[in-house]
Amino acid sequence: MIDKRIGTPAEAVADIPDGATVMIGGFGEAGSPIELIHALIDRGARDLTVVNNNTGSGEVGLAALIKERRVARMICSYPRTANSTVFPELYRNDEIELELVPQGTLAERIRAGGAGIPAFYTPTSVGTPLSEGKEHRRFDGREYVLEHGLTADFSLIKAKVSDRHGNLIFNKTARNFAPVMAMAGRTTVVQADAVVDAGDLDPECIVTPGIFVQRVVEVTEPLQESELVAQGVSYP
Amino acid sequence: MIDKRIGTPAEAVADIPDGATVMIGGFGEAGSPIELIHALIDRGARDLTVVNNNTGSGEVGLAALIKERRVARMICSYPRTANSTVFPELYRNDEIELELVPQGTLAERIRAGGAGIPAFYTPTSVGTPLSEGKEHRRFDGREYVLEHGLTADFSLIKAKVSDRHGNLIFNKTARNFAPVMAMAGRTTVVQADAVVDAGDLDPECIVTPGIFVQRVVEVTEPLQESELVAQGVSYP
Amino acid sequence: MTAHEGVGWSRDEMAERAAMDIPDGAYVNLGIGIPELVATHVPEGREFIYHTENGLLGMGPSPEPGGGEPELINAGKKRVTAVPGAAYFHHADSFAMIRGGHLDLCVLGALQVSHDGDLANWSTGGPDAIPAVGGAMDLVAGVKTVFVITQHTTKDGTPKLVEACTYPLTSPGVVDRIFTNLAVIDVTDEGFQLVQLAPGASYEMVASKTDAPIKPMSENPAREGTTP
Amino acid sequence: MTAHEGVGWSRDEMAERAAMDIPDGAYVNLGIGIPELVATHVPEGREFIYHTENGLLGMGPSPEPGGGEPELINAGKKRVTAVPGAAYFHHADSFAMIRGGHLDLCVLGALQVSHDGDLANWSTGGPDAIPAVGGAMDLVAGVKTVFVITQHTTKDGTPKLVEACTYPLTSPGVVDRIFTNLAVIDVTDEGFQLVQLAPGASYEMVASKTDAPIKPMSENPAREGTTP
Repeated sequence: MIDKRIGTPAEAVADIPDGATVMIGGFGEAGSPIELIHALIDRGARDLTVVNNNTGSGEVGLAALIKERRVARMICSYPRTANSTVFPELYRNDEIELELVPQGTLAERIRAGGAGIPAFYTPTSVGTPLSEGKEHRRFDGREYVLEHGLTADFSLIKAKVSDRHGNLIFNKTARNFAPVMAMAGRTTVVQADAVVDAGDLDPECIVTPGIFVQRVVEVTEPLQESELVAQGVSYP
Repeated sequence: MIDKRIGTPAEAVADIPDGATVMIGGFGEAGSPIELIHALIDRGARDLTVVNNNTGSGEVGLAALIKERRVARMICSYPRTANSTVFPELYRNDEIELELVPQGTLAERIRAGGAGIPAFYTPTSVGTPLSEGKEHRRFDGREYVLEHGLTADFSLIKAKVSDRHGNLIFNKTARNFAPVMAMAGRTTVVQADAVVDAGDLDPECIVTPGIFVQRVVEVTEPLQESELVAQGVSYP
Repeated sequence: MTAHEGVGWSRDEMAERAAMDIPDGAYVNLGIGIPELVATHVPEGREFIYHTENGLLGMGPSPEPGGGEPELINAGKKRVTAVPGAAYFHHADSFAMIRGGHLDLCVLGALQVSHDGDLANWSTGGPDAIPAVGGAMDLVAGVKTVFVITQHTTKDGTPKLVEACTYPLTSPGVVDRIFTNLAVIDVTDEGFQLVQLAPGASYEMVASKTDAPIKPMSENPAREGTTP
Repeated sequence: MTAHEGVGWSRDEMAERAAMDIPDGAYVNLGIGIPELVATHVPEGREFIYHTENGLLGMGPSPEPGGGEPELINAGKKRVTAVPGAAYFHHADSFAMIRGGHLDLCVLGALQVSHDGDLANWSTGGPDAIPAVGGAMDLVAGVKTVFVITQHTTKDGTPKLVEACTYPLTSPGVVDRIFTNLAVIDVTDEGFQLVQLAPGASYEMVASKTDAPIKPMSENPAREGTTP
């Protein structure tokens, strides 16, 4: 029987090694798999390359992972947000590397990686510093830049409901990067508010089919990043 | 007020000109917008380039459009199926052009066209006659071929339900190419079994957001291709 | 060097003026800052559908203060609502809408706009700046019409409408129309073209605060008040 | 030149034998023809999830004759059902699963297989043939393990397992294991390797009907019956 359920966040991330590339879902706090990130901090893996649209806020979740010096390199589109102080400080001190990618190019590179497309051309960033040194090419009289697919050793994402096959649905704008990161992760780990039996989800409404998911952990009342930041919580 | 409803299939396709590129949804009969195709036959446009996975069956729908000599060129992956006699005869007589594209490459080219990606690399068809003459390139030691995005002047698709904004849901495996063709058509025309008010569809379950749809026609009891073929019906 | 008391449009009036030029039925993306205010000024009889690149088409107004949900936010990470007819989708689909040319119009902020339509709005390029681009480069590369809303000058009076941007570009040659506190200005093949003056503003005032040639309205009266 | 009466596996037995080599929990795509029969032979205690490239994961058995729905079909355009836990998706997502390496295994038919693992299964290349490729090239390019089920020879006795395919290729070097009516054969770095003989079949019989060298089981007994 196919059953992708795992007991705890700790078990679900127990084999993430030093040096791994880890995609982490979320746009700001919406969709951030905070319990999985905290389990990854506890796990202790270092020298990670992390793909996320932002760099977290306060000293919990992704920001805490960065603060604990576990991230050698961030691939993201917008590393500064409200209450984001951890990344800027490390970046100014040259203690963390940054690959800045336009948000749409980031999303498309992740989808391409998951879809077996090694590279594609996009008009985004042509004529700007972000396309410097990259291959340019004209199609139908317009200039484009070559971008490469992104994959990850692990993807950590948050869903609203998963079934035991790993079929997923999401909550509103918490969906954001999760479906494409699920595609691009060799091992995709999901924390879901609820885990149900196969057949409990409407097959017409499943957003991420279970083939893209390897592990599911139920986290029934996930922490909310902004609340923790407002309370001044620092993890661990 | 945004209202994309149009009264009849005839009105919905009334401006498709000779020489247009038209994407037509469906995989076999599943998802084939047969009333829109028949309206296109009535409309009389000639010299069309048609994109569809197949070439229709019997002498109704897409097969009838081809039989009426309206299609100069087919772009498809599988032009012969059960009860498919119209295309093979014209093809053997050199009366219709064929661009044969692997099914996954076809789907991805259509999505790319709709997503503003002019070209991408794929491993599919490398080492076969279908990649001959195309640009090849190695990424990470594997060989890939360059394929180009496809767009259309018009896309004709079938949905289960549309709202007045053109938000769509589909029925089971009738979904197939419709969502990507909706993206790739400059004017996307939808025939839906039912048209409802904005807000009647669950925003989490909408498959094709209305931004990809320009016109919606309600066709409450669509004809079924296999039934017509079994009855020996020939259109017009 | 700031605008005189009583001269020009407020932030809210700039947003209202920009909204007047958005056609009925348009799919619109609003950038962070003053552009967000455009949503509160839909002209009578028109319906716009707002896209927020983090996965929502049919974004509605802000919830009551203290209300809303942390997982229903806009690109600026503020809580929003969804209107009837809204749809949620993932990031790759969202940027397929943008890059694929499906959005009619976006309204963005700016650090600088050149008279060739070059936009700089993501980085001052300073040595201590944290570069952050977000979706700006995708929006200007894909959206059919690009509006900019910006103060005419920086707080210290430095012009933001210039001959050539000194900040890193978001994209060359993409801006169609600019709404400042002093004027509405088109970017044409021949450079800046004044379209409308704000109350109390004069051509001379606008020209003196613009670091590039700007054609007065009288040279091309037919353009006045039109939508590009 | 057909196999002797009582010798070898029937179409159904070939499918059953192939199913034995599919690991529990595998995501599997079944080609048109004999491969479709694999679905009826899931070994006790295992669960496979069937993918059909026209947009369904969790394909179930055929409906009762005359039953089913015209909009719930498989890649062969036959009516099917969906199991609990099934999901529908569009064609680009479906082939993202295939091309992206997310499927564990596919079972395909063949016109010819070479001892290098080249597969020809889409066209005889004849002057009057209507070329039709479907999803075959995508499947072999993306799926981790490729099984082939085929009669050992054509109806007129011509070998289908060959040194070099004469028909246009579907892809070079992709086939892992072949299930024929006479034998199970692996494609190894050194060419064809006999893994198992069908009832009544002998090595000599298989070798004589194969147009390329084939290693007998005794040369590599450890491989027998294993799953690649």
